[in-house]
Parts: sequence; structure tokens; C-alpha cells
Amino acid sequence: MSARIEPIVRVQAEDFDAAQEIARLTAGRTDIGAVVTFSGLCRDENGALSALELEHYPGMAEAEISRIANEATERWPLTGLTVIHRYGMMRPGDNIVLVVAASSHRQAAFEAASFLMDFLKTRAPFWKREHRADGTPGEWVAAKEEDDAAQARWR
Amino acid sequence: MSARIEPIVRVQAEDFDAAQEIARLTAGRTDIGAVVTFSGLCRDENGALSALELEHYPGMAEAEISRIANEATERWPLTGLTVIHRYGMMRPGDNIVLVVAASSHRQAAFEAASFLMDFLKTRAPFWKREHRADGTPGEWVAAKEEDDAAQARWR
Amino acid sequence: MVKLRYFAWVRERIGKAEEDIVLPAEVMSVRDLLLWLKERDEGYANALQHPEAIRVAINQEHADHNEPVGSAREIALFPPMTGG
Amino acid sequence: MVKLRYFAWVRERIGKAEEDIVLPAEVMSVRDLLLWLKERDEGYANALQHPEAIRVAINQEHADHNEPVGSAREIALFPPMTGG
Repeated sequence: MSARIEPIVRVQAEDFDAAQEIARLTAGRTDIGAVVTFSGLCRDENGALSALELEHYPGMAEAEISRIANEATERWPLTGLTVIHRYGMMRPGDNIVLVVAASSHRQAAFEAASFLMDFLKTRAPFWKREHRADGTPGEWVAAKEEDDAAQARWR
Repeated sequence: MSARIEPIVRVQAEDFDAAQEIARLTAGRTDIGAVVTFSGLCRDENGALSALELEHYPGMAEAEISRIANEATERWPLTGLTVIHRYGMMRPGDNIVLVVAASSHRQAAFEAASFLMDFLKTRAPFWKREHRADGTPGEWVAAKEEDDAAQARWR
Repeated sequence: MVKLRYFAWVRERIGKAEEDIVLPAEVMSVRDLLLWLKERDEGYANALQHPEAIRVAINQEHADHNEPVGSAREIALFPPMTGG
Repeated sequence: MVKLRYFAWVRERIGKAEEDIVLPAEVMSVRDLLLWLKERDEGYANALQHPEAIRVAINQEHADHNEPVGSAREIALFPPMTGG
């Protein structure tokens, strides 16, 4: 098992490029067998959403994501881990969040990426508010019990 | 739940571009909340490997991967699914296999991608042979019991 | 003196994003703080009407409602998170 | 007449990638086929010395050792897969 790696964590308004982040973890290396990438996108199922606004807690957002990412590197033998979370206004189809987990073994990469997402959903200080297509102010998105349940399975 | 989608399946000697395949599934769509991408790479842990040669069963490889991919689209509400498996000679660090699973929900995308990989490992007709750095002919890679166990958990 | 910070609909209902405040001696725990703030005016009452639903961070780390506020520099109140 | 195809070390030990063959009437199942081939010469014997470890596809679909070979057009023999 390789030494514990230092995760890359970024909280930013700008978009990200998944391919570039994958390349950053794998370039020049021959010890990585598996890379699992999760991209979370702004979704609009029924055409009623014009945007999602993501509010965040600057400082704590980075700190909390780093805590979660470090826990993942302790639980799984990862060779690389990147977590990027955006804030601000997102249009349907825009990127919101990216997790890239690299490992010599696929199961570790899958589990670490899934763990990261479950904890980001329930522990990272971000709040989504809808902006409706008809111009009316939208609602704050309610937290889902299923997300708490998803987090609880890692205990 | 959306109508069952038609998976994209390719068996090819050429390299692939994960970013391009993700873009192909998501471009112009606003109903996709989650994209999970698995990239399997040629790995060389101790510098003894010069290449992996992947033999395949042409015809059956495409047919079997399509069967597995179609089963995934029946089990999970996917909005897109792409599976690409290469054959031929791979150097350490080269891409071997790509799975991209898109869904409105993250758990479905994670599970479908993980399911695909477990079944590709144990059911897709490919065989890996090592070529050693010192020029000697290498061994056929032995199947792993842990891969059978990983597949069995989906029953 | 502690900096209180509010986010999302907690911020909107209270009507400000942050404030510096001197907590009375009887406010020992996070729970005490929520109940004390709730009495301040209608905005706070509206934001904190279900105090058990409010999430709290002390010095930018999650804290449960039993934790002492102690000598915290910064306490943040917010709804359950919906990022990711 | 059926086309037999061999892959990976099964192919190497038998010494060919494929052959067309007429199966005798007593070869009913996949298992019968493996045992019958094994007697043909040293290469086959070497490839099929542990017939239970050999995977088989009939007309490009996985088949277990109890399945009838029936009127298969193509039967493939190979080691456990190691793709992905």
C-alpha cells in the first residue's frame, strides 16, 4: 500500500474540466489501475428551472471537504483524490461538483468516490436555491432523508 | 423514469478520450444529475512490465458487453451508458477500459458503473498477457477469485 | 464577543449575514444559544422556530447541540446542507 | 460440422486458433466435447487437463458444461476471462 496522499480540494465559482483533473492525477504514473470520476450537474427535469444558486460558507467549505477527503485517503488505498465544488449561479447542464478517485484497485476507487459524494451532500456547507424559469423567486432545496441514509451506511 | 436507453458499446484497438465520451452523453441535456466514469488503466506496480497484451473474441466481445450493458439499463434508471474496451498491446499508463454511466441520481450511476466493471472482468471475453520489461515472454494473467465474488454480489 | 454567521434561509429570516455579539453567561451550550437567540425578535423567532432542525458550526467545524459554546470565535447557524 | 475456436493459453497449447470439425454422435454436451477433445493428442490433453476450468461459448454466448452442443455453428473454448 502506498503512502497516504494529499487530496486536492478546490471551492470555486469557475467551471472545471474533468478530463484535465483526471490527467493531473494520472499523468506520468504507471501504478494507477482505476480512476472513478463523479460529475454532478445542475439538473432540470421538467423545464421549470432557470438556475440553481449555490451559497456556501467560505473557509469552512474548504476545511470540511478536506476533512472528508482526508478520511477517504485513510479508509482506502488511494493514489490520488481530487474534489472540486463550485458555488454561485448554475444553469441546467452546468457542472456543480467533481470527485476523481484513483487507486490501484477499482473497488477502492468506486467506494471512495461514492463515500465522498455522500458526505459532501450531507456535511459540506453548501445550500442550493432554485431560480424559476418564469422569473419568480424559487425555494431553497430541502435536504433529503435518503441523503442522510446514504451517509449513514459508511458508519 | 425515462425510457430505457440504448447503450453505446465499442471494442477497439484505438485509444479513447473519456472527456469526449462524457460530453457525448451529456451535451445539450438538462436531465442528467450524475455522471460516473470508470477508467481502467494498464498498471505496472514494480517496473517489471513492459506491456499488457489483450486478446479478445471478436464478435462475442461486443455481443457480451452489449448484454451486460442492456442488463444495467434495465436495473437502473440511466439516461446514458457508454462502454469501450480496447484490445491489443497496452503500455503501463495506457487506457484499457471506459464505462460512463449517466443518471438523474448519483446512486444509480455509481451502481451501474460498478456493476458493469464487475461483469466485464468476469464475463467479457478478453484475456490479458504480460510482456516483461526484460524481454522474456510473460504469463497469462490468472483470473481472480475476488472478481468472481465481486460479480456474485449483484445476484 | 463572538461572531455569529447565518446562511441560506436562516440568514434571510434573521435579515443579516453576520453580527458580533456578547453572549450572556447563562448561554453555555449550542442549544442555549439557539433558544436565547430565538427570543430576540420576530426574525430570529421565525428562523429558529424549530431549533432542533438548525445545524451549527463552531469555528468552522460541525458541532452538535450539546456542545459548549465556550470561547468560540465564530459560530454559524444554517439549515441542513444541500450541496454536492 | 462445427467451428471450434480457441483463445489465450487454450489456443497456444492446442496450437491453433480454430478448426472445423465433425463431432461424433456420442458428443452430446459441452462436457462430452471437452473429454473427447482431450483424447485427441498431447496439445489438447495439455490444454484441457482440467476440463472443469475451461470456459465455453456456444454461438458466442456463455454456456455451462451441461448444455447440449446441439446444432451449434461455433463453439469456443478459453480460460476464465481477465478483461476489464
